[in-house]
Amino acid sequence: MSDIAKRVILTIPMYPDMELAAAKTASVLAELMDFGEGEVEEIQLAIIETCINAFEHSKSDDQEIHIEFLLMADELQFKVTDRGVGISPDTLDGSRVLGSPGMHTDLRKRGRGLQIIRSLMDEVDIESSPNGTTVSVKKKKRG
Amino acid sequence: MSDIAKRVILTIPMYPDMELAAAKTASVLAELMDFGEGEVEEIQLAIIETCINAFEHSKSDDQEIHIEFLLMADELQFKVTDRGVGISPDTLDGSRVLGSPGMHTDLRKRGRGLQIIRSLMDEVDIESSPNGTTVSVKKKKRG
Amino acid sequence: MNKFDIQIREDGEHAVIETAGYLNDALGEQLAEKAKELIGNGYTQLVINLEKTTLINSIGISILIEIIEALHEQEGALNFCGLSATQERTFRMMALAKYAGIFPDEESAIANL
Amino acid sequence: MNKFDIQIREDGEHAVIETAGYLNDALGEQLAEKAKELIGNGYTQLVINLEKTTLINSIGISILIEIIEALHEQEGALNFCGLSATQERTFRMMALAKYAGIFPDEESAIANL
Ligand SMILES: Nc1ncnc2c1ncn2[C@@H]1O[C@H](COP(=O)(O)OP(=O)(O)O)[C@@H](O)[C@H]1O
Ligand SMILES: Nc1ncnc2c1ncn2[C@@H]1O[C@H](COP(=O)(O)OP(=O)(O)O)[C@@H](O)[C@H]1O
Repeated sequence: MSDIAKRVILTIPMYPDMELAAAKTASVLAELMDFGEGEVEEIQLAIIETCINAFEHSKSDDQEIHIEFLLMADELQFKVTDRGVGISPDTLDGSRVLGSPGMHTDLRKRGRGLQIIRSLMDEVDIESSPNGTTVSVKKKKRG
Repeated sequence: MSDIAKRVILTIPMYPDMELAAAKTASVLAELMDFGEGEVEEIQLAIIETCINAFEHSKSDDQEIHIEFLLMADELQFKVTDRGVGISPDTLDGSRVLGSPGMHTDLRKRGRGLQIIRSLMDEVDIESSPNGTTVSVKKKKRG
Repeated sequence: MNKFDIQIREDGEHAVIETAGYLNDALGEQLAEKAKELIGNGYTQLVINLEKTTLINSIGISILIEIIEALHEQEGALNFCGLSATQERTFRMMALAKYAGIFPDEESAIANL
Repeated sequence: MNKFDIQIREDGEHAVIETAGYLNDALGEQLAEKAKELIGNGYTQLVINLEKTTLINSIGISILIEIIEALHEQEGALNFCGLSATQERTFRMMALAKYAGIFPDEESAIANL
């Protein structure tokens, strides 16, 4: 992969399983960049969670998700944008508790998407306003 | 898949193997539409040839390929657009013979991309001008 | 994509559920239904084999948590096998590993029920 | 993507070349080089096994044509095996099937050289 960043742009509708189109595109790009097999899976999971969040929570009118991939020499960046209602501040700062606790209180059923994304990626940045949400992610190549 | 057409838009740079990103995106969409395995392969090949043609021949300044997929109830459509120099009329109408004949004259090495695309897809429409080329393709679901 | 690819193997004492493909809400609901059926038939010792499951999203994970809880209500147990390294890490992070076993293959998952 | 996945199996009389992944210009050139080496070493009876080759583009096909022509110049022969139905149709359309054999498996491809 050359030093100049390569840009790939993808727009998908908010429709069941469309997140797989985003995940597969991401996986091809990550493979082209010689990411390892485990990292490719991590990238796919992160993008799936970002897309599912937009499907489930954004309530956007255009029902579209815009994804921009930037392929750098040593990292893959992607930004996932919806034009929906945004994330409420108390959710973003973690002060609102999500999901009702089940039998085992540490087995929370909801509020896990962002946690997964953060744990799998190197940098996660969320910009959200009543006009929409952009989740920006960086995944560095190991080694 | 519902009756309303779903639209997926992909922009890739003209860079080796990026056609695979387009092919994989297409394959996920075709699988979501329940195309058969062989048809999914045909769709991938057609999109690869269209992208390679743009890489090789378009000489576009922006070095980008724009792909629009439309998922209909019974067919997948895609349009592949570059902003390059266009296809010369004598190439388009088939009057210019491409490639030098080898030992076996029916084994032509070049001028095969469009033939492959046409043979694999149900409808292929090419619009070309000195401002660029758009190849529009339709693949119907069998059965 | 999802042909609801679920295989069940029962052998009197325990049952194995194997899923294939993308474990999302749709496949997850099918999986939960099968698990409920098995629990209804008296199977409280279950193995879920995820060998052929390429991707699991967070909705799939919540459904797995529901199955764990349903089994615990019956004093049963669940072991997983066939997880990728990334899936195993995610299961540990989400505390699933505290309430269900994780084993490399079906044999050891069954043996350790 | 392409780790230049090429395997060679020689056995005195003939040689089998097996490619894996996406047969494009890059992998095709590696394949052509291996074929030239084999021809240089006196192998004029070749089998190309495409079982693990998921996609072949038109540049890959032109390189296969070059290999067929190089073999014919030595009065040699080439058989293919492991093609998908779509690959076989494309090979027939491109007239490759007139100058090289197409067989379902490596065994029959070797037997029919
Ligand atoms: N794109 C989005 N648009 C609006 N709200 C969002 C978006 N993404 C996340 N949220 C909000 O953030 C919360 C936390 O998201 P997440 O951690 O993925 O958990 P979950 O989706 O399981 O609730 C969601 O419940 C939702 O309220
Ligand atoms: N996107 C394009 N931009 C400019 N010229 C093109 C484009 N696609 C095809 N062509 C022209 O049409 C010819 C035929 O294309 P094709 O059948 O794919 O054969 P090949 O690419 O093997 O030459 C090419 O040689 C080229 O001159």
